[in-house]
Amino acid sequence: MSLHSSEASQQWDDQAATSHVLKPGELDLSHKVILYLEDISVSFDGFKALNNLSLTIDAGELRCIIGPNGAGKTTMMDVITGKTRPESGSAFFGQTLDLTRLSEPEIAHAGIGRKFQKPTIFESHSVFENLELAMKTDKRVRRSLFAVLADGQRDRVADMLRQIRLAEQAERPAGLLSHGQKQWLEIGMLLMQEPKLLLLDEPVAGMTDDETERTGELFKSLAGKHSLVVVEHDMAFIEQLGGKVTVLHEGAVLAEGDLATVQNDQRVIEVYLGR
Amino acid sequence: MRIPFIVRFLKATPRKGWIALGVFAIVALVLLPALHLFTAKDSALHVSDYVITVGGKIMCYAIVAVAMDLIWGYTGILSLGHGVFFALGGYAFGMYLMRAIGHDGVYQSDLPDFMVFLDWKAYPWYWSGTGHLLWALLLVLVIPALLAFIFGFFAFRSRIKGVYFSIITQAMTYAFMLLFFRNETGFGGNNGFTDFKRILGYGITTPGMRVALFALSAALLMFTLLLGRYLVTSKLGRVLAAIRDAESRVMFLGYNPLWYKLFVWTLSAMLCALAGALYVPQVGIINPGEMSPANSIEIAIWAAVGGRGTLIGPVLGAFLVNLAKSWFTVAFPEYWLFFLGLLFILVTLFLPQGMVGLWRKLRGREHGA
Amino acid sequence: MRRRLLKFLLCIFLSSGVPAWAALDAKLLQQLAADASDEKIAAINKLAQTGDADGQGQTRREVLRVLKALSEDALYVADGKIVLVDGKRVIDAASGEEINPAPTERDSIDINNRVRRELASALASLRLFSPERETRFAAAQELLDHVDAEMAPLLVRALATEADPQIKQLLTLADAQLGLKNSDPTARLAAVKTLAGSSNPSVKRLLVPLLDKNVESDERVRLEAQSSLKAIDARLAFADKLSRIFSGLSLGSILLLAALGLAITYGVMGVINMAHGELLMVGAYSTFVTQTLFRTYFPGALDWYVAAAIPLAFFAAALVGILMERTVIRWLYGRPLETLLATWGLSLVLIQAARSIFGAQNVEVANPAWMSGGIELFANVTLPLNRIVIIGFSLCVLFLVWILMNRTRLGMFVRAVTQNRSMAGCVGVPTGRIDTLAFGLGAGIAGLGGVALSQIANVGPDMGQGYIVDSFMVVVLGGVGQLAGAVWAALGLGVASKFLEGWLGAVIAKILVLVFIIIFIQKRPQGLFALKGRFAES
Amino acid sequence: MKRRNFIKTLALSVSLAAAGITSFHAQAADTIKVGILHSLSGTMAISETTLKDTALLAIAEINAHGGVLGKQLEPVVVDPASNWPLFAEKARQLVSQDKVAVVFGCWTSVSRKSVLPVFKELNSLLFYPVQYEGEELEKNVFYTGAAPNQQAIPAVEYLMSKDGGGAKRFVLLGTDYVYPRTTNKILRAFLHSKGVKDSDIDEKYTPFGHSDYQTIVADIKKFAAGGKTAVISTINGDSNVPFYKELGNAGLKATDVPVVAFSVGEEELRGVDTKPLVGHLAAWNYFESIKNPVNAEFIKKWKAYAVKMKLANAGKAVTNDPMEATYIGINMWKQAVEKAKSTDTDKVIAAMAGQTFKAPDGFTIEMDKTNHHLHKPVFIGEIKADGQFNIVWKTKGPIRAQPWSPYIAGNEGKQKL
Repeated sequence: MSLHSSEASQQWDDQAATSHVLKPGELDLSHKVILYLEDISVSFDGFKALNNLSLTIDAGELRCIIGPNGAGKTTMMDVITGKTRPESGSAFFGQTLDLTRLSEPEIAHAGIGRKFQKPTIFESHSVFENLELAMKTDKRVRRSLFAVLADGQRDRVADMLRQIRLAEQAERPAGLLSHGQKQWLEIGMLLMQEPKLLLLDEPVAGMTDDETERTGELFKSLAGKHSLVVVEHDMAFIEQLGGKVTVLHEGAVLAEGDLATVQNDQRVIEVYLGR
Repeated sequence: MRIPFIVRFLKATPRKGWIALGVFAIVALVLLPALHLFTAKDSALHVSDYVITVGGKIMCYAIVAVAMDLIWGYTGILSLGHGVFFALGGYAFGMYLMRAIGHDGVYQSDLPDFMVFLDWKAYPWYWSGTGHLLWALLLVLVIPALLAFIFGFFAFRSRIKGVYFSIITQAMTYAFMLLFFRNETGFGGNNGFTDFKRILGYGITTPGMRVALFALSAALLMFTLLLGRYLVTSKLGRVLAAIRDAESRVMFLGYNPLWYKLFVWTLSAMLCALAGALYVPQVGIINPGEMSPANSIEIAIWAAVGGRGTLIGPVLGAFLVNLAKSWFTVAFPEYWLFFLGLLFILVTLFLPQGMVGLWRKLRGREHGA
Repeated sequence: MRRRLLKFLLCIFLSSGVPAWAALDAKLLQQLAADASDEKIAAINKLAQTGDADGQGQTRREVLRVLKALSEDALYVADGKIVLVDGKRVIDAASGEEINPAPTERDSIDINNRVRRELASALASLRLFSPERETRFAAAQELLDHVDAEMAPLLVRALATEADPQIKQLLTLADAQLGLKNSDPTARLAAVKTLAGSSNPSVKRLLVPLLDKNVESDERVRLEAQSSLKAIDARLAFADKLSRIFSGLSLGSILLLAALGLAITYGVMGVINMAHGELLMVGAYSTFVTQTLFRTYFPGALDWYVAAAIPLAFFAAALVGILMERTVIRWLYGRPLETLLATWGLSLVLIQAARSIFGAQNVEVANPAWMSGGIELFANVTLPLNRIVIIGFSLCVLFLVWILMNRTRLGMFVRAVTQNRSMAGCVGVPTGRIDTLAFGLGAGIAGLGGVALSQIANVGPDMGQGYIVDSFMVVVLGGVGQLAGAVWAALGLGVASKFLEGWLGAVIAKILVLVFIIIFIQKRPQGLFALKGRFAES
Repeated sequence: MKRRNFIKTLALSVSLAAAGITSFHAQAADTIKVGILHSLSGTMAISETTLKDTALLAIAEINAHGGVLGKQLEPVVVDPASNWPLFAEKARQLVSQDKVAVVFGCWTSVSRKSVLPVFKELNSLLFYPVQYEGEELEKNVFYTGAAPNQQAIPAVEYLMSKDGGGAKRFVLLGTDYVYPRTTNKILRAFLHSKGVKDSDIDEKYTPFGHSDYQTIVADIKKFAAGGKTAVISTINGDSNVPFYKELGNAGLKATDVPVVAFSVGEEELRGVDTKPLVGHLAAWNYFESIKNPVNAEFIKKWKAYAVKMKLANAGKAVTNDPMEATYIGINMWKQAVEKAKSTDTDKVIAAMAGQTFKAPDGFTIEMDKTNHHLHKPVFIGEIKADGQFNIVWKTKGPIRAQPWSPYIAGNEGKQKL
């Protein structure tokens, strides 16, 4: 299953393996770590949403994050994508890109894609147009004004449509899709961006079991070439993914390890049962 | 990039659209002017100067309505200050018109009458060069564009949106209105500019000039529609609609909404300014009343009545509301505000898609994008 | 002196039952009806002088009555006689007898400002010996404003009899003004020293010439005048600042009343109500209607119509608001920009309705007596009573709103619906009814604002339009959903505009305030008191 | 794409509009149409609505007496809605679509300036009934209100007289637009000619609709401390009420600092609590309180009309100066048409010269032979508690208008058309 051009994954390997002179804005993965969060704190009107949170994600890793409501999962994603500025602490993408200094579009450009808890797509655009807008290309105003869809780009959208099984729906307004289809469309859009790090907030909520399983397969196949951070409540799904699990509680990391270890951790049990 | 831009520009409008535009062009550019110029005054076919001036005026309004729709209907940003761009365009061209009066004013001075009144001895610096038509036309475009760019840059950069944006644009136009009401500001205060005589030496009240301005308004309206059509069918148009529907997604896809909004906002302001410049010689006056918040709200209402998110809707809305106004103010001068008020209420309540939506419903078609 | 007082009291006692009337000079009275102001004034002054003729105060009272009638347009010429009209009774001014039957034709004696001014002085000089302290105090104040040389003997006499220290101080100041022209330098010096205690700007005018060597030869007096002027200036400057702050607060309280309703409908409910100004108008017209009703049915209690207007205006505006909510706004929740257009249409309808019902002209709403005039803090600073009352009123309304929003069930429901509509619905809050009530409440508060506005500005169909932009500025500046924000924004804007206005004029001040708001919103898009957090942006 | 149909509709609607507007008013040959162009909505409705009614009254009266040239007058009322471009449009509509013989209308200077080019272009007639700043003389306009020398200058002369209080210092307070600006410019020159120094003149302007006069009143109070002061107010419309209320409550009495206003008349006072205003002044060419049979008749007719037409507040109907000017205008036009035996603009203009009319102001007033302005008497009245005016001064007879003020440089020799 080849999700995107092999050219892109080739480039990925090159970058990870060899150290060369970085162009400004380019991702430096020389230490095999794609995301560093260090001592991040965020508070809203006195409520500490994140409390000295530290976390690292390795290049190519598939990481699951769990935690009760209000543990700070969404806020953490907000910090990574530039939506929320931390009060203290640092967030680095690769070795060099300081996320706290970049705007959302710049962060997206640098290679972080984000899927929201509630599927966020362009409801009045067709499915095809949704993917077209997401496609990695020059996204400045002047280019958009004169942009013509090249044949190669059209093919890539068509590929993606097939992959997310929406080829039949290509011309329908995205607002008319079912919830699960919208989730898939959003994932598709994310992939069109060709990000290096994917943040996925409850990607399988509202999906049928079958869809959930296919999603899991998809994510697993992405790991290695991309880094993925998945926030989920669905333990079966997490088990299927099988990566490292981080438990967040009250804005900080409570436990980290594989699913079994975490599930047997006394503190984790307390936190979940205590609620 | 293989297809030349101009071809793509023209292709954006489908064949039937071109036919409709052609019909419009024949009526507005040939038929009506000919009927005005070449028929006897008492002939049944004669199109009176009143029809020509009112028609020209409403076409200018229609351009403004389309410009408003680009920013509101397509991008989801409601401006309650578009009157200011319209008026600034009008004032910039009005400066030329005032200087073209020459010594035919009441005081037969080099300066416009209102400056003589205030005992000014020379033109203030910002009037320099306005005697040249080209410079005035440049100002028509540049001043409102600059204002829109600066205002928009700061507002959009601070992520001001929705109602907040509407309200600060209202504050902006209100502040400008107060500024222009001041006599010391140098734009004729409450009276504004009036009593225009000529453009490029041709009398402004001659049938030829009147028809020329009418035709220019029609041409600008057609150009605005074509441009709008190209914009909304381009990728840029799709990004704009995406900003309207889910701005955060747009950002996380790597587009910077700031520049997109700023582009369409400034473009919209420039279209308004051009319309304003054409409006002023046709109605014969420009004064700060055009910047009153109520006028800007009315612009939004034209777009809403006609149908937001369509290009033809605002044009229809501008025509309908203004013709209704013309008719009601004569037929029921004491009660026309009731009609106008009720029209707005009923349209927003029952026709959220405006007249275009109603039309589609009647035709039994589902409305799409 | 005590004997004289006794005599005076006795006299009042004796005369209280049967009004005895010592005949006044009929020719002098006739002169009051003369065409030329000079003759009228001469007659007034002569009459005032005769006021002291009998030494018992009886004539004084009669003269007072005639002159008072003249000042109140109640003196007429009928059948060649000068008559006083007192309700239905017509009294011959010369003899004091009632004329029965009352003459059918009579011409009023009109006076102009100049006569009125002289009349006021004459009345004050007569009242300076009134038994009531308040009357004497007012008379002394009146005299202080128009001191002229002729008054010297009067002042001396009054100073001799006056016991009240406050009145005495006023008289001394008046006397000192005359003392400046005394030929004796020591007397002048004393006068200048006395005047240093005054904070009346017109005293300044008297002292300034004394700095000139050619006017004032004595150096001590010159120096004293200089320091007196300095003292007065310092006091005036202080008073000036005080009055700026007061007018700022007053403007702020008006902005607050205009915006408070909006802070609920827009700030809390998110409804952009462009017809908010028209709700103010409804409140103001309710005040007008109450006043008319009182005039017709309870003329005796007319002064209290404002009190009755408060509940009426509240309910009238609330009713209009509830109707608006039920018929129009209800269907537009969640579509703020469309609400804006629909309510704009509503505002047009309401304006035209007011015009059809009450006419295009403004209607008259009078300040009740207890809200007229002002408190003179310093000679150059008078705090108008209506403004003081409005500041107090706005605080009361604010307090009540706060109680309502934070201490009642309705308020709790409103806050619940604001924060999470569907959850509130799930736990049994009747969200639809709460919306209606909350909107009605906001509208009713706007109605209260209308009552206040009717006391200082126009009441007319268009009156609301003038407040809509300002109200939105206050709410936006304060931060949506924040009552405290609205208060600070209103007062801040009020004081800032007043200080700017004193410096740059009204227009530029207003423009600067608007520009400031625009810039401020760039910096703090959520207003002064921002709600932070995940919900703030959605 | 469905929108193509709408472009077609657009084209259609343009032609429909053209047809529609033309067919609004069918021509009726047996009447003479008369246009009435006063704002019935918007900010100016406050003042202009009664002028529309006065015009209708005068027309009804003329019709009752057999009309003009044996034809009935047919009023065409339109509402320009206090919107200045709309004034021009409506004027064009009245003249070129409705073919009215004459238009009575406008109040503000800007509305007049807006319609002027239309009347010039179409060579039609406008009767303008309001006092104004002068500096204008148009062949197509008859000015039945006062020029500055028929209102402002006599008022200031009165204030400087002994009876007026012998004012030495003047606050020229106005709304910032052309009428106050020009009037104050003329007054300043006039005051200079009377030896008043610039330091004794304080000129101030407030924006339209200004409603907070605290600062201004405090400043006046400060200024007045410097000597006998009078305020000459050209404050417009709505702003008067807040101004006078502030003045009264701040303790500035008419006996200390009299205010003379040029825009406050009986109609405006209906909407004001007059108690704090007593003694303040207004200068006009007509007051309701003028006593003579013509005026008594005029007032009676107006009150009866107000009741009959169920005008709002009919019980308290009052007459005022612009109403009288409207009334004179319509009647003079009728006389001129009868003299010219035609409604042709040029013939009527010729016949207007020297027309006389026995006006409610008690004089037989005359239309000047050359300058299109009336010769008018000037009255100065003090406001009384009942909202009427006590006339404290008047000119001996009508005075000729000087639309071009001699106090403005460059106006010499412009006095006639």
